[in-house]
Amino acid sequence: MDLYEFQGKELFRQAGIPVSEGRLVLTPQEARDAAAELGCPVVVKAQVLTGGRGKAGGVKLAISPADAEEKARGIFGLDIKGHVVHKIWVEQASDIAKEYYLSLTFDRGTKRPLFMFTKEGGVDIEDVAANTPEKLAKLHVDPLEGFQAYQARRLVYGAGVEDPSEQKQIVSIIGKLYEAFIRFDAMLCEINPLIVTPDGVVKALDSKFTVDDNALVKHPEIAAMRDLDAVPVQERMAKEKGVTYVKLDGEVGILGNGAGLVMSTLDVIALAGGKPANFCDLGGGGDADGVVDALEVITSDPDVKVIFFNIFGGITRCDVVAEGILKALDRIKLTMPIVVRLDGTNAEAGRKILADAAPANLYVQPTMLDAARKAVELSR
Amino acid sequence: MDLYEFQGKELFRQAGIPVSEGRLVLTPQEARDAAAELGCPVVVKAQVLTGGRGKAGGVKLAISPADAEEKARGIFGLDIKGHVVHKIWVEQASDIAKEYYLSLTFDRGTKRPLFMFTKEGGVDIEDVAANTPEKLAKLHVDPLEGFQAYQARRLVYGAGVEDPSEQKQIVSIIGKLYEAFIRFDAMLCEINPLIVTPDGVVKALDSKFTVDDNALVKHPEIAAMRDLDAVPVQERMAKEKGVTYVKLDGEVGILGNGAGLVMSTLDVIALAGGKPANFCDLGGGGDADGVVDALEVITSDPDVKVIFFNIFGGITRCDVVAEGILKALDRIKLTMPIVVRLDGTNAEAGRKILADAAPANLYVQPTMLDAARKAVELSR
Amino acid sequence: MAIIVDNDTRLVVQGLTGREGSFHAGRNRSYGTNLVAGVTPGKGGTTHEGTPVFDTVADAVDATGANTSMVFVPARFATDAIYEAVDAGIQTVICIAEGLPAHEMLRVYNHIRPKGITLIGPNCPGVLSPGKANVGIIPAEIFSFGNVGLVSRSGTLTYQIGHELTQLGLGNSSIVGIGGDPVVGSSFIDVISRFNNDPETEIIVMVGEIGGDEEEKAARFVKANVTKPVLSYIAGFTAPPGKTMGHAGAIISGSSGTAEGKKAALEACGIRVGTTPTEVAGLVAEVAKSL
Amino acid sequence: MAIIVDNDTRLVVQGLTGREGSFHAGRNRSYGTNLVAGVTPGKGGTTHEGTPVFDTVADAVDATGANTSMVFVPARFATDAIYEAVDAGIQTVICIAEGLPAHEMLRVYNHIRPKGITLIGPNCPGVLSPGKANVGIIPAEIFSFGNVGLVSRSGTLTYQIGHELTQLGLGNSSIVGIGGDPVVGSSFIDVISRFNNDPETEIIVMVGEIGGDEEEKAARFVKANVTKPVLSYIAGFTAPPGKTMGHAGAIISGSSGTAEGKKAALEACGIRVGTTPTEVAGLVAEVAKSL
Repeated sequence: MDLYEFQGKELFRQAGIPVSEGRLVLTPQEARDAAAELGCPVVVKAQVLTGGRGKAGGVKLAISPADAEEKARGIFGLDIKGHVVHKIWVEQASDIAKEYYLSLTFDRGTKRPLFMFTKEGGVDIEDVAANTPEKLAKLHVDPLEGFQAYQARRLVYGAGVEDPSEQKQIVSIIGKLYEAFIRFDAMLCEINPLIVTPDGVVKALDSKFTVDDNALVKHPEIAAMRDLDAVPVQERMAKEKGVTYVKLDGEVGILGNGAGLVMSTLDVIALAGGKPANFCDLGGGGDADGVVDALEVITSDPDVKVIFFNIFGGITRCDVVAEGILKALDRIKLTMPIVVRLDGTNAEAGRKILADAAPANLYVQPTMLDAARKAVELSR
Repeated sequence: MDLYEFQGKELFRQAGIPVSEGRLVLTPQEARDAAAELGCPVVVKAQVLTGGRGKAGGVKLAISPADAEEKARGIFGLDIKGHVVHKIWVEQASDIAKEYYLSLTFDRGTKRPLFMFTKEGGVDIEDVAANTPEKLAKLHVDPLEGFQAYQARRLVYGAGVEDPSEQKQIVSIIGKLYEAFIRFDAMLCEINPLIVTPDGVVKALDSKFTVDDNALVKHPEIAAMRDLDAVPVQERMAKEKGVTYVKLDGEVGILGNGAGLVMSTLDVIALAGGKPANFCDLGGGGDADGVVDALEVITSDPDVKVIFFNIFGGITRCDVVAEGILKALDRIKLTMPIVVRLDGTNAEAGRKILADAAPANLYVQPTMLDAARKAVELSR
Repeated sequence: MAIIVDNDTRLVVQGLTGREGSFHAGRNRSYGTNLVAGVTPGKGGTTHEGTPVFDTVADAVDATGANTSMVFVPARFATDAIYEAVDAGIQTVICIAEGLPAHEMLRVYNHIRPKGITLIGPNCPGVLSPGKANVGIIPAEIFSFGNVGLVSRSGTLTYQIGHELTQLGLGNSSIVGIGGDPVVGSSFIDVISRFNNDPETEIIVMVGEIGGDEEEKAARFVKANVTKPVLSYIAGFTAPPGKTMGHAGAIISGSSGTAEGKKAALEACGIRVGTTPTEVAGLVAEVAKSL
Repeated sequence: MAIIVDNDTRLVVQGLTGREGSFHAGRNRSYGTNLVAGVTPGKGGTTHEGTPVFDTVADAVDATGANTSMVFVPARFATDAIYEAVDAGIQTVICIAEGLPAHEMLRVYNHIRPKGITLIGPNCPGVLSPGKANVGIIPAEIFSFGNVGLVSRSGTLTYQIGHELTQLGLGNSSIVGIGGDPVVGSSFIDVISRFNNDPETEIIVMVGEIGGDEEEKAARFVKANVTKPVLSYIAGFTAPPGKTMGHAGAIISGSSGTAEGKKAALEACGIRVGTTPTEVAGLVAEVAKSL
């Protein structure tokens, strides 16, 4: 789960990492009030779960409360890479003498947390890594040894920070970032930029914070931070119904059992010349309730023109799925074409059930490829 | 550092381990007030840093506030194995259906914390280990893996606890005991007995808690629990002066450099037929200030009849020690005999310094054995 | 032979008496797997459908000589269950349970790896060695014995490919589902390395998907160390970046972990990649004929 | 040869620029030890009495090929310093610093032990191999080269015994102070085992004291594995139970860890125990004559 800047900064604050004071606002008027309360100048920052806000005009300096209101008015409703701005963070403006970069990621490859630190902050870290790798200090932490202070020193000296006061502050921030990473089950904690003010204070000017979805059950306060307004309406509905669903841009609604098989189904649809409308995994289910929930989510997307059921029976039995499909169709009236492919455990029985019922808009196909072609054809 | 029962229970309480409510009292009147406040019956328990309170009459049940005052009056001032009772813990009495035993120790041998748990509580655990080892469940915890819930289950099932509610409570207490052990840098946490009340509640009825002296700097709140009244006056004085000193029962005051050498010196005195009055380690020091401090501590023990300086110069230079001894004698007037043995770095120069000054009560001896014999002779 | 599970497997199921554990353990036993014990705290001393149940894995190992554990407990108890199995001396742990927090698995992984324990999963369908043993939820009836070693991050996708192989008259030495989480106990390299040493395996199929770089690492390993032919399928060419596609580990982060990138890396190491399950099965059949 | 430190030792001192570190590192260098670097965070790039100083141990190792570290930092920084040295690839860490919390050392010990790192200390006088290298605070002038390997939990007591040996015309292969804390990086067994394999060592002397059971374990190890004569001295026959005698580890807990118990255990394994430093030196001389 990705957090907004203001949410990540709240977690930073809890971990003792210095951040600027600010307020979350939902209207231009609130931005004005916040600016008055905080004291100007302030920075008015769009809160969106994507990068490139600055270039898109989502971050502005305001010199007065009236100016903050004005700037906020211009930012609310902006579309930044498909994310419409509904929330703005107003914070005290900082003078910036230097911009550094600090991150801690869950490195799947080495199975260890990975620190990255460079004095070349404020830019894309992948560029620094590619073009000037000698300026990027990297260090893995053994999760059993845990964080030790020397690791912070290796990063700070390794990146060439020379001012003793900066060294000390950054060593402390590195330790606290590790604490936050562990405490909040983070997959990523990034501070870009980590600034030094003209009077030598180091603080986090931005935050990128991703928390492990599997760990949210341990962190209800973070789970509650999820902004349902920020996700497509279909995904919100899926979340409520407990359906594993990702919205895509095409017109072939996809429904299968097992994440890998569904991903493969999307690919096969694309190979057949179509565009998948979604990813939707029935999981181990296949009973009528599960099928109804999934169909309701998929068909709430107005772009969907055809539905492709791709089921490979294993533990899931195809005859049960066939019954589920029929019951679901009975409960929600669907007129759009439905292509069904059943294979694996009890596939023949399942196909017979569907053939016997024979709803007019149901097309049963023998293989995954045949079914994909049929679905694409029907989507045109 | 050993903690009193009431101090250990306070740490248990902070860790979430169930204990009875109680009050620390310093007078019989306070015991009466505490009993009234807590509700009777109460248990009136001598707080001493030694075992065997019960047999010595240091633990009594009181059925009324007046009775509590009466019982407390009888307990204050009791001498339990050389420990005089100055503090009493009054707590709500518990009905006891079963007595179990649970401990967690810092096992030096395996370099791992060691849990021990048995349903045979309330008795000496060494007896259980020796006579019915099959009733004692033992388990080491890998400090890097940390505590895992299965470990508690292995102890509880291993010791044969059969009641599901008891199992659950004890599993929880075991986890919390480990937390307390780590959090407070304990060398020993013992609950004997861990009781089950007739209505099935499990709680700690006693506490034995030892904290690592080297870790006290991290736990000022525990360091402040040290009861200077409970240690011999000489040890209290030593603590204030920063001298490493242990009070013993003999008449030969001992002062040396290095813990091993001092222990060896005590042994050599005993072999020569004498009794050492103390253990005192000058450490790496040997200058006048350190010698004065040590001599003041040693001679505050009225039993001391002779002082034995046993110095093996290494980094410590014997000439510096000799100067220190002379300066110290100049500052504090001592008439009792002082036997000095100097060896190692600059020993000859040191001996010459002492020979030139030649105080009347100073006896310089060439070897550790000679010096020990002389000191014993002079102590008669 | 076969790998990971075989006729020497003595299986203890942690969570045997739960609904899922009971169902799948029963199927595994019916298949012929030597199910020797179950563990459910508090039910020690009872039996479950003929299998003795113990309070702890240590007790189960002492009493039955179990050497392999299947973990079928809810996510919040799963890492504890893995630690318990390892501490009791179990050498092979197959964790079907899903939803384990990644940080917990990180600690488990780093703890057990130096001990030489084999951990498969979590969030995996298990391991099937046709004709010998089945530990997990793989529907054994789809697969038959043969010379193709199959290793996959996905469940049903594996069944799909196994099904296609069966229809072409090919069978499997072992089918290993390593799981779809960001941190799994055994990597593609671990399993491919075993297949390479397994006399019953002659062809190896790796079924990958978006996210991470285990497929790329495996490709380099194959090029350097593997003497048997390796073929692959990768799912997720149409997956958008930044979205978790069902499996916690199936996510493209920035520009890394894409299916295109994996396909290119594999092909650069001489591994042919099918674009559909049907195509990869066809490639395998082609290679099998040439053996 | 000799053990732990010798002519191949390339020493980095963590805390070189501190008062104590500077003093003792200077003495070690004067003795002939190959002091190649110091580490003091923030002083990287400077030199201290001719020795280059680095910000981190990793930098020092990169620049100088240091293979042995001496830790001379305050207690609260000491475990971090040990981790840093190990992480930088140092194979031998000698921790003179004292006052380390026991729980921290427990974690350090369990972390580094499987890596095969040699840790001596903490709270120890270090290691001297006469004529080759001296790392620590042992006054080298007391000792001369010879065939007696000396290992001890105590500093000055070791000097006393070394002094008595010197007076009897005997010298040492190496003198190892393992330290007086409850958890030390190397045990008597670790060091005795090295002496047993060291061609320059012909007699081994173990200087123990009250507390723990390392002497007893060493005795059993000696009986089972050591071919060279082993003699011992134990301090603390008059120490009362429950009192820490200077060293954090020197404490009799209940009835365990007494000097009597240790003496009996050693003698049961065929190790002669002297009752005074003078007596044990005499025993060594006796054995040396008979070689």
